[in-house]
Amino acid sequence: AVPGARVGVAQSLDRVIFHTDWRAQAEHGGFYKAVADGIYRRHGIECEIRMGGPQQNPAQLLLAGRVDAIMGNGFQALNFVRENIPFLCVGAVFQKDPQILMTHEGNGITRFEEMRGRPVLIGAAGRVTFWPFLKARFGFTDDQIRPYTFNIQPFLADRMAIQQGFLSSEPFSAIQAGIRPRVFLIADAGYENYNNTVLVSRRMVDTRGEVLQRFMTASIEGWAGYMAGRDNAAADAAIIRDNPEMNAERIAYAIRVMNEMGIVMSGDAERLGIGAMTDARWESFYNSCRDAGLYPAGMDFKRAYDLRFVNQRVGLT
Amino acid sequence: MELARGDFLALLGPSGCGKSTLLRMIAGLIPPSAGEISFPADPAARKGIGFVFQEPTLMPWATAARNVALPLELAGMNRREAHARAVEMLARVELAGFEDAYPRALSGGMKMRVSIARALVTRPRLLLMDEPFAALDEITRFRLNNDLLNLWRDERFTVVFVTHSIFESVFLAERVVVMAPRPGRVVRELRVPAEDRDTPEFRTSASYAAHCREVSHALAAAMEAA
Amino acid sequence: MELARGDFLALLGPSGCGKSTLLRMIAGLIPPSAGEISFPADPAARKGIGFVFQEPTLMPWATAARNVALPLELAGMNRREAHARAVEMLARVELAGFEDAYPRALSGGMKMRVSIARALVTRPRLLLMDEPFAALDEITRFRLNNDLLNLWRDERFTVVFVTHSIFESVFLAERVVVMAPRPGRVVRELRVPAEDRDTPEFRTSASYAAHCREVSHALAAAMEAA
Amino acid sequence: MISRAQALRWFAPAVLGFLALAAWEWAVWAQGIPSYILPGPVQIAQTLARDWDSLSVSLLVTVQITFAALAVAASLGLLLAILFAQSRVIEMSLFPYAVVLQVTPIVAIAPLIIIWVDDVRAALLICAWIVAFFPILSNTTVGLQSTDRNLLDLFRLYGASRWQVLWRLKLPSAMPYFLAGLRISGGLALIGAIVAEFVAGTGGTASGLAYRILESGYQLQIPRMFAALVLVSGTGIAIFMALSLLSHLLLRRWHESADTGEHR
Amino acid sequence: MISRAQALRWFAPAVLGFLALAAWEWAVWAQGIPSYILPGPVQIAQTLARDWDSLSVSLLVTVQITFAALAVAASLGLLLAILFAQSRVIEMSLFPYAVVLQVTPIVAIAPLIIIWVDDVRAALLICAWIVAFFPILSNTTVGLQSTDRNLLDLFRLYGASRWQVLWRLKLPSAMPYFLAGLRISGGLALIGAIVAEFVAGTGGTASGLAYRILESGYQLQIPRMFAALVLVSGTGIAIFMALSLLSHLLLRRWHESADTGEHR
Ligand SMILES: Nc1ncnc2c1ncn2[C@@H]1O[C@H](COP(=O)(O)OP(=O)(O)OP(=O)(O)O)[C@@H](O)[C@H]1O
Ligand SMILES: Nc1ncnc2c1ncn2[C@@H]1O[C@H](COP(=O)(O)OP(=O)(O)OP(=O)(O)O)[C@@H](O)[C@H]1O
Ligand SMILES: [Mg+2]
Ligand SMILES: [Mg+2]
Repeated sequence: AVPGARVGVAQSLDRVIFHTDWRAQAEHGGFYKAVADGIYRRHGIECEIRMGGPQQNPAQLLLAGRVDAIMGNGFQALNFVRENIPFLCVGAVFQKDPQILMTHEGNGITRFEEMRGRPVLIGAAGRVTFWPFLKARFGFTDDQIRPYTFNIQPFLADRMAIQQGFLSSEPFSAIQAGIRPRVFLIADAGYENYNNTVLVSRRMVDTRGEVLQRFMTASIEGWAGYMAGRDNAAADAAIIRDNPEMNAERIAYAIRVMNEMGIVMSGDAERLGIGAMTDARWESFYNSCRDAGLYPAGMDFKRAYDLRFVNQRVGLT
Repeated sequence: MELARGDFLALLGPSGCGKSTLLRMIAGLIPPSAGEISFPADPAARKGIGFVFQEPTLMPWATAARNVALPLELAGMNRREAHARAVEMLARVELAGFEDAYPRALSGGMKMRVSIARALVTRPRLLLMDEPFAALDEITRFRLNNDLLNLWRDERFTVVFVTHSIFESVFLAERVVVMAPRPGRVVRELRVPAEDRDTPEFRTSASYAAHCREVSHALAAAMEAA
Repeated sequence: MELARGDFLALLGPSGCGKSTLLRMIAGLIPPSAGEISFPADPAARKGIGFVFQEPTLMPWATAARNVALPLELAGMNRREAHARAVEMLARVELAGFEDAYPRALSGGMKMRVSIARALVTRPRLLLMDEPFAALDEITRFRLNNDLLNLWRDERFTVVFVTHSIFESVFLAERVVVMAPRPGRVVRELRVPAEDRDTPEFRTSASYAAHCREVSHALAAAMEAA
Repeated sequence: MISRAQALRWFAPAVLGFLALAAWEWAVWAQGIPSYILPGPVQIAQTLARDWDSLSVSLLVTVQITFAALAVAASLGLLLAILFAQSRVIEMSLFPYAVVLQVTPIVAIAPLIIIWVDDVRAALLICAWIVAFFPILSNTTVGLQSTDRNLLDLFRLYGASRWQVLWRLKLPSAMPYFLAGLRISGGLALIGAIVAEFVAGTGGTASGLAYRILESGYQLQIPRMFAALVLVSGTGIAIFMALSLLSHLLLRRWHESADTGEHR
Repeated sequence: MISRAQALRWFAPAVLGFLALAAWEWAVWAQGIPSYILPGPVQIAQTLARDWDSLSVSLLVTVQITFAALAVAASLGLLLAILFAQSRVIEMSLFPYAVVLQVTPIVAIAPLIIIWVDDVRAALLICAWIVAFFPILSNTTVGLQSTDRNLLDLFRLYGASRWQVLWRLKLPSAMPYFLAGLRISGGLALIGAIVAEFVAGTGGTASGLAYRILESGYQLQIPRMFAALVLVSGTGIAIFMALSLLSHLLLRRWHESADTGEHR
């Protein structure tokens, strides 16, 4: 955990506990930067980042009120609506979900369609998110699924293997192991899930809306700086302190591919600033999920988000 | 069947006729299936029972001395004093030197003697003994018979004594009760008058032999009745 | 000490002198610490041993009949026949009707009789008995004494018989061996000549009483020697 | 008298269970705890009934793996214990490997097993087996060593073969220990099946309860998650009771632990 | 003779262990298995030596949690077993809840525990305890019920209080069962500590071996991962041997299972 440095001044800071979705990594860099460089404090917020990990479900911590905000994705926001739970999404840092499938270079698989019928290593969470999309879009079937345990040894051992991954993570590991991976960004195939979203309770929106606004603004500033590579030393140090398996090389790779693929800065974000969300994108995402059978028809998907805290062109020059 | 304070009663009967079971009933360990066992109003009556089970029933994890000291310690005596009395009592059953032996290193007769020492160490007011001397050689057995008798004469506690030895029963007991099996019941009671028993040469007297014969016939009759 | 085929040897001695231990050595269950036990070249000599331990040593999970049938089944007899022979043998120790009882429902004497039946059921050539009749009433005991003696006269197997009863030893055995404790050793051997023993009224004869007195003295001497 | 004691024996647990559930329901209602944090038992029961079709399929999958693993654990545990009972040297040589298997975190090696074993079902079975076999092995080993020395002498005397000593003496007297181990392993086999599935995250149509728990968690269908947990617990209790009954039936004629308890 | 048997008892396992390691090394070398799939023992040993500084810190963390959990499991398991031994009604009423605790997959409820318990260390301890307590409870319950009926009668006769019966009779005779349970729980406490850490995902400086395993796995430092696994296994064996020794010392004077084995 990275508690924001205590301020000695009498001015009282608003405390926000933010829980990420994985162990500290470059994908969380903006938030870490906002802590490390004192951006939150400038906005009157003392932010404590708690990191997630495999087998964890931060949403449950959010629901139980143990944390103020969590990093999530579009599905979780729609789940809130379906289960009639008073929580929602107030911003989406990743315009494109960095979820990928990867295989070995030169084994003849060049398109999603060519993966049909082949075994794919998929983790449990993927089963309820991008997998239904792949099924609906490319005719994948459940019997292709092989368990993925966040260990890429089986992938290394099998030239025909296909597995899920995170854009900046698994391909890098594969390269380190001396293998050339071929990477397929699912978002590029029309997968419209927002990722790295900020999820909060409706009560927070209603009663601490002003604090939330400052938190979002500070976070976006952090992200803008982080993606631009403006002196990230303190942020990276904080990431490595939380997660020693990280290193400068890994982080540099991640930032590079995120920029190349337009994970943070593409589409609406170029117009509205980092974290941008639009009704149109949510609607189309909901519709495709509904068509894949994930959500009932006629769900009031608009309750899944609130556009007031983003789309303010923060950080755009 | 009545049992007065200070009685010395021997129980004889064929194997399996219910002697051990009767002893357990007297001790209050099992309820009688029919009939009843009544005790005098004296609340302490059922306290102060000493019981030698037919099997040694020793705690395998405790030394001979601790096994003997058990009833004293259960009654709240401090450990050192209980140990001292246990050692003393072990010596009386000729097990001096075996205080620290564990039951599995003792011979069958030695285990039984530990069990006898445990029953006697509390100076009980009612002593229930289930074939206590069956596993002992005759010399030790005679001496323990005499010891028991002397003790009883001095302190006049109540004894119920199961034995298969007719000689032993006549030698020891005032009253010899013969049981028959299926269903277990008392079929005969004989008295050995005190004036006979208190002579020193009782064991070789004609009256002794006569009593033995009588008991022997009672027993034979009991077995035929079955 | 020599043991010829067909001997009937009684072993007497104070409690704890090593009788049970000696029996175990003869059976080959424990090695002697000094000296040796030698058997005739006959390879079958150590086969066909029947052993009645001092404690009943029954398998608690098996019925009386299965306990008795055990040695037969171990020797490869089929179950039905073994059962039939076990039932027969149980009847001979007067336990007809208790074939299906588990050990914990038997009285002390009954357990011992099951153990005796188990030792006899194989018609052993060497029978080792450790106080087999100590827990039995005198009438059953006498009858089993007679049964054993008749069996032995018919089949002339070898018997080593530990007892604490001098009368029993003289009545049963050709040779009475007296042991003394610490260290356990044989101190005296007496012979009871066959011409005396084979008279039907041996038990009441003067020669019987004389033998008993002699054994009694030997035992007393053995105990003093200790 | 007896019937009253018997009745109490079943009545008391039922009443206590009912009270516990009632208290839970009341707490949820009185404190206004939202169902996405902690649903009350009534709601869980409703969810269970509503989703029974999909949950029962998963239950079946989990139960199958559990029983297969338990059967393998019981037989292999028993066989190994028998092997160990043959000599101290074998025991000392091989027991460490059994301990290694026991303490190796299944979470850590499940991925390796899944790599090495192609069939997911078989991999899950191996995982559940690894979790479940040790108590049986360990308890049975102690039990085999606890054989009465006098009975052992008796068997030796009658020239019993190794096999006869084992089959007719050591195994029966190790029975109470074996059954105590089995009762522990029953639960562990279930745990093993669930944990392995958690780690492996097998899904699809043939997914077990663990996947339902994960899935419901991700989808924030908390009552459904609790319904699946209830099924797991219920299965555990059912296995435990079945094994206790088995133990009672096998031992009641001769072993103290299976007494009717009149002495207590 | 004795010294030869004794020597064999230590020598054979050592030789066997050496052979197993040699075969492993040879297989890795002969088959050319890359170290990111399966490193050989030599490489693992080197890694262990190289990374000892960081690994030993994690080892200490894990060992601390394990021992704390085992201590709590042993004492609470024993206490519960004693409570259950007081009456069948209590046992039947409460045992189901113990079973529920046992079979509830820790992986599923660890998040809940972490929600309810603020301190991560305490949460880990609770998880490890839940995994470890059941064998002790279950075995000790059987043990307490296996008390010799005649000795029980003896104690009743001498007017022993409940407490005396428990302390001087039931507990000593349950000892072999309790110790057998403890030997099982020793490994489970370790497992529990590791699994809980996997799930809770504590990181940073105070992280235990589980985290090292995960971390090395993600970073594809497979030799390091195996080195951590070796430490886990070694710890498990050490715990098992310590508990076996304890058991031997406590029982050797009177219980068959702790005999020197001359009869076998
Ligand atoms: N396992 C053992 N370890 C050590 N000493 C033992 C062991 N078993 C027996 N002894 C000792 O050996 C001696 C002889 O025992 P044994 O059982 O042979 O006596 P016994 O003549 O059969 O006596 P009894 O008539 O009382 O049965 C005893 O002093 C006993 O203490
Ligand atoms: N637990 C039990 N369950 C059923 N029947 C039993 C039980 N214990 C004893 N019995 C039966 O009760 C009868 C009397 O047994 P008990 O032990 O009182 O006999 P006993 O007179 O002491 O015989 P012995 O002289 O052989 O010791 C026996 O027939 C026996 O089978
Ligand atoms: Mg009796
Ligand atoms: Mg003896």
